[in-house]
Amino acid sequence: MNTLTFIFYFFMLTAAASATGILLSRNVFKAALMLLVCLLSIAALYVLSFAEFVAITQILVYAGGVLVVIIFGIMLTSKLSGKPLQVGHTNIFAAVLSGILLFALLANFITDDVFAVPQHAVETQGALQTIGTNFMTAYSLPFEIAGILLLAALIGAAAITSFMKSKKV
Amino acid sequence: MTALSFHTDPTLLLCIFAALLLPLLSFGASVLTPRQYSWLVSFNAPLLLLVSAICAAVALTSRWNDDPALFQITWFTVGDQPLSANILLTNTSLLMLVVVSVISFLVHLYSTGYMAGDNDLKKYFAMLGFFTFSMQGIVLADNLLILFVFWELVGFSSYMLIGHWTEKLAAGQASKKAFILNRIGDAGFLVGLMIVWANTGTLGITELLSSGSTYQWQTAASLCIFCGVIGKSAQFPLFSWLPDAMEGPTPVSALIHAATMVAAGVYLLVRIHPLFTPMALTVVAVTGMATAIIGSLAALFQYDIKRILAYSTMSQLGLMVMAIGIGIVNAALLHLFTHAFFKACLFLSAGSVIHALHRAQLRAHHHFDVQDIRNLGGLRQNLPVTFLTFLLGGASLAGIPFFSGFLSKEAILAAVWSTDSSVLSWSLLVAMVSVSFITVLYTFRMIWYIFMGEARKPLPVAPVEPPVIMRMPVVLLALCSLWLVVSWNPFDFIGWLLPEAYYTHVAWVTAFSVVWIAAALGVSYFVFRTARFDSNAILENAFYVDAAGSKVLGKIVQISATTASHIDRKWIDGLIHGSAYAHITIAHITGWVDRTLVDGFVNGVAYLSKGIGAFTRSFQAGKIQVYIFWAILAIIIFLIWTLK
Amino acid sequence: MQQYLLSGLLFTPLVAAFIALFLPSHASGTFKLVTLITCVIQVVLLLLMLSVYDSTGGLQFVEQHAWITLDLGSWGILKAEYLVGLDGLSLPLVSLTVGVMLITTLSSWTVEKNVKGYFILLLILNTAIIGTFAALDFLLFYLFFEFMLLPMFFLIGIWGGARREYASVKFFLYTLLGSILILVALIALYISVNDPSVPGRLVHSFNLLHMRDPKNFISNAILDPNNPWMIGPLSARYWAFLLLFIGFAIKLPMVPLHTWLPDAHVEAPTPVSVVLAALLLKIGGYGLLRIAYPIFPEAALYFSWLVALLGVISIVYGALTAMASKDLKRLIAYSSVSHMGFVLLGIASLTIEGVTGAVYQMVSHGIISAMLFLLAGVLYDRTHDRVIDNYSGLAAKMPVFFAAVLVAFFASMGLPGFSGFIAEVMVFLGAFKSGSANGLLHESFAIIATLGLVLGAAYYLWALQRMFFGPFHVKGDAAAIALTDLNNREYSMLVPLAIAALIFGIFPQPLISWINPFAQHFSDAVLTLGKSLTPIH
Amino acid sequence: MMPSLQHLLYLAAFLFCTGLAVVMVKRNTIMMLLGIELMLNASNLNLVAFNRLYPASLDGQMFALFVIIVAVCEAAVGLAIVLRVYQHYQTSVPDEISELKG
Repeated sequence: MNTLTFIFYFFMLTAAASATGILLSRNVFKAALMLLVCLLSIAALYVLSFAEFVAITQILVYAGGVLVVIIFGIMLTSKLSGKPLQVGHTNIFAAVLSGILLFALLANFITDDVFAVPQHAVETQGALQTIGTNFMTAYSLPFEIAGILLLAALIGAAAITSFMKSKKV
Repeated sequence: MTALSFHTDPTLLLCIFAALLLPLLSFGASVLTPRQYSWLVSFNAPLLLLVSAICAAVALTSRWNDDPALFQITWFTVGDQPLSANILLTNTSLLMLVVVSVISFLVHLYSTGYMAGDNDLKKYFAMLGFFTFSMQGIVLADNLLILFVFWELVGFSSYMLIGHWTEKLAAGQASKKAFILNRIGDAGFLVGLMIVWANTGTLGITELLSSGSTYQWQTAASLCIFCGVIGKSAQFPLFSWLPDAMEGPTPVSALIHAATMVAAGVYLLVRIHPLFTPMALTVVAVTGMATAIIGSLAALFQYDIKRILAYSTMSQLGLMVMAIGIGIVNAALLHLFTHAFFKACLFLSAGSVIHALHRAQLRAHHHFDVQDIRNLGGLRQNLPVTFLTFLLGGASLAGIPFFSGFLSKEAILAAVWSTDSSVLSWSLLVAMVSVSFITVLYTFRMIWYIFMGEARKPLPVAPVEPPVIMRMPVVLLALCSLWLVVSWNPFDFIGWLLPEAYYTHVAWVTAFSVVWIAAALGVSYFVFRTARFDSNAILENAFYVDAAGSKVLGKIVQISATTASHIDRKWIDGLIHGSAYAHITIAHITGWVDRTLVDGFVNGVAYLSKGIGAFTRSFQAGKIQVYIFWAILAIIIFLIWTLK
Repeated sequence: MQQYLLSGLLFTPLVAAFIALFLPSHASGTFKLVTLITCVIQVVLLLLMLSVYDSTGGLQFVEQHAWITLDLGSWGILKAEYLVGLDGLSLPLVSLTVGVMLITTLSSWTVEKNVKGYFILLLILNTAIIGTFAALDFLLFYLFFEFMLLPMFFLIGIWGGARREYASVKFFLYTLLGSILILVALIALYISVNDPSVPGRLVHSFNLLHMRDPKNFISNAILDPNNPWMIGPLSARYWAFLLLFIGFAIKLPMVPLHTWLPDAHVEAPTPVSVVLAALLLKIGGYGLLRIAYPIFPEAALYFSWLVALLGVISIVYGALTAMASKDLKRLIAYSSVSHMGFVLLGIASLTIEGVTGAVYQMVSHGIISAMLFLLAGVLYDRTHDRVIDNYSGLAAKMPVFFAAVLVAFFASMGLPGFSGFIAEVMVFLGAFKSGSANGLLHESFAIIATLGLVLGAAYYLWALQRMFFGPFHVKGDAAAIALTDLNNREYSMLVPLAIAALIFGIFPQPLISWINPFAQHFSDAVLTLGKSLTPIH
Repeated sequence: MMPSLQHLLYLAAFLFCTGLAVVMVKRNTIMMLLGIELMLNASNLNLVAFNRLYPASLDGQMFALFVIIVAVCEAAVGLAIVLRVYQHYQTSVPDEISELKG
């Protein structure tokens, strides 16, 4: 077992453990922090899977953006209610049942197939460049739409929250 | 009703139909009379009945001793088999028609006095008319189905009349009992009809009896039809309605006992007795014998005037049925006729007693049960006419020479005597002799207690005779209890009413009867005189042996009578009650089964579907997470289903 | 003109319902008037029909139009027709329907809740019932049959008593079960029957007359008489007969499929009870006579003992249960069960007497049960109480009502002079004769059935005694004041019914002359055809 | 030797199922959003992992990037709605917000 493999398994376990932590945690804030851990480990796994650009995006956008927004939301709601953000659980049986069932099913499929990864050296140097080219050529339309979507989401989110404020006033 | 074919002249037909339908007209007129004019019916109904009786009499005189005639009427046709409503005219049916209409007329007449002031006169006279109509239908019918129709209608009329006083709960119970016991017999009758129909394809009596030969099925058929007779004529197992039916107005009892209801059974037996096989006849004879004995013994220990008379009717009917059982139809018929008159006389006289005492009580404001002979006594001074008529009727019932009852009983006795000697005929003879003995006893006791001695519960106001309109019919009937009704010779029953019999009148049997009746009279005089009044004195004085004998005899008679009464009241009534309870129990059980098992199953299905509904409804609970669960589950199932 | 009379009779109420739909709902009197006029028109049309009806002429007033014709290519042609006609079976029942509907309309005069809906439903029901009796095409029959269920469901469910939902749902479920069974048989018949009138093509027809002829069955189809297939111990034709039998027996109703009846009756408003008892129950017997028996004669012969046995059980069981009933309407409902048992017994005997008696009993029970329910309604209208033991000595307080109840009760227990007697005697004679005439039924069936007569007398007289005899007493002072004798409207409903029961009881010949040719033809056809079809089981 | 692709797929499946369970279990809308993020990441992991099968094209990574974009939008709008709903109902328990139930 080399170092790389160790790191790989380490991050896998971290991701799995933090995900489990989210499931078990009753505190929203802790859960958000564990999600952060989970996202970072996944970013590390991306790096190990030769997807550096995705990993960076993951860290920047998710860890830096989304999660901050979420934590901000958590703070806001707990401030509004003034109660500690303890969360109850429902549907435990149904959730465990469907989770285990789905996992068993997926694991079954995964085990059945053999995914032969090509053994020749993976070209990683051109990846970033290729992605950039792809955005501008083959994926230009989705890229533009994604941009519009982002804009729309931003305006929408701002609008929804501003209604709240205007109503509150 | 189509296809009338006239066998005789239209005048006769008119008379017959008038005699049959005028009582029905009386019924209709009474029903349609407005309530505020209900007094009209008490004029109108006897008048119609009088016309009916006259018509019947005209028909009788014009057809007396002619050949039997048949009016053919088709009621309806099933497939190609017509059900006829033929009318048969013979000496018997015409005579019966006259008897029914005359007695009914007299009862109507009597009722106008007896029921005066009743607040439901309309219903009363309507049903009297209907009762008469039904009975006349039975008399004339030549088809078992038509006969059954009128047979049931008689039951219905008796239900209405016995239950005339609806506010009396006992009247309701008695009428119900009468109808149901009759219905039980009628069910048997109906089975008999089915057997006859299935085997011959006809229900016409003349047609049925003309074949001559005897078949296997006849035993079953005749016994089933006899079931109907048992119900209607109050024979052995089904008689208990008869004494209970005394809850009805007294004239109704007279009608039931004399001419209309109980006579119907005997008349039916007379009509169809050729259908009976020897085996069936034996059953008939034994039933009649049992009824006669039970009835007479029970009569001996009753205290209610009307119940005594009811039991006596029962025993006399038993004698008639017994006579038919040994094949002596004419004798039975003769007794039926004489009985009709003297029993009507007795009932109406009893009614007069009750009526007179009631009126006296009303004026004196002093109340006791006027029908209980223990409360009566010494009425001969106050009610001389009634005493006389009661005496005449009673004498005829007891079979005292010079009265019609003597002759008709004599006819039966001679008939029994002339049959082949066998265990059955001997036992019948013994039964006959003892029943006639007991008849004397209870008749004597009844008359003695009512009219002789002193008033046991004296009223401050002396009872007076009922009005003429009530006395007249009674007197007429009392005169009809004399021997002249039967024949000129007071000791020979073969006379104008019974012109010929295939057994002869035996002189020494007559002599024996005279002696026997005399002995019975003597015994009863001693029994009841000693038992009731200063018994010790007479016992101690002369007749130690006699007195002991009479005491033992009295005791035996008393015990057997109470036993009979007990059987009647406890066992047979108890059986009926028990079966009624059993019915109710079974009914409750079936009701329970119905509610619990059958309904339960249905409700179970409903609950099941409701549960499924609630279960599937829970999918739509408006909870996102549950929706997600079901969506995921569906996807999983879909995956398993498609990919496996 | 003459051939359109039946359609006129059939669709007049539907047209009236359509007109009523556009009338303003606050004018409640108009709806009563429209319905009454419709019923009067129907009576006139019926009288016209009766005047030209030839009792020996078989099917009459036949009207045949193409209705649904679908060319399914190699599957043949689906052909359903508008085929209606009357014979000695349906004419008495259609006449009964017209008469009872008139009475029902009069009896509905007191309805106050949602008058518009009520009368429109009543009119639709009218069409549906007549249509069921007149249809000679199985699909048309089934359509009317189902069409009847819905108005009935709402009439009980909306205008009913306290437990009306329970009753209406029970009614609906039971009848739906029956409908489904009939539907299965209908589909099987549709697959199996070919219409011979179009040569060279396979035509699946619903024509009931074609279904009667074994030659019209497609060879090796599921219901072909020569088909050797067995489903379990019996061949498909026997199963199909059983399906139809159970389906119609629920309507009849037959023990043990009868428990919907007492509940539905107890909860239904008086006029609906009248329709239910007088008309709807008859459809069960009618279906057996029109559909189940002629189409599957060999199965009918094979199961005749079962039909008779269930008939006898219904007679006795119904009577016993009636005796245990505390509710007057329940008692009458159970007596209906008992009386409809006679219909089964009569049909099973397959003798002329038996079948005539069965049809006669249907008409007679229609008249008498209508009378009984109207009388129960009279009492209920006044006191809102139907418990028998709460009354005593009513005879003194309501003498005319007492007389009417006497007439109805005695008519119902088969007193001679009323129509029920003729019917029951005929059934008895036929059922008993069957043992020796065609060997189908044992004599003991008829003998045991006579118990019904005795028990009938017992429960009716017991009820009479409890309610009418003795000193006057009613539970509640208000009830005692409310007890008034019959009014003129009630007279006008009861008197015609009583007269009808009397006329059919005293002069049975006209009605029997209608029924007789049918009964003769029916029993002959079922017997000969049933014996000629070789049993395969 | 690198760990096989299978392991990544197992992890992704596990993360997805956990996320699903979180969405179903938690009585809080924000926690449900967290679960959704987890599920999105699981699918992203899958996309990246499968991209290794076809190293020549980078379609998997491209898709992962788009998913991230959509996730961002979703998080932003979702949170905005959560806040708005919270302000309106004074709760973030999804069961109690059932006004849209038919």
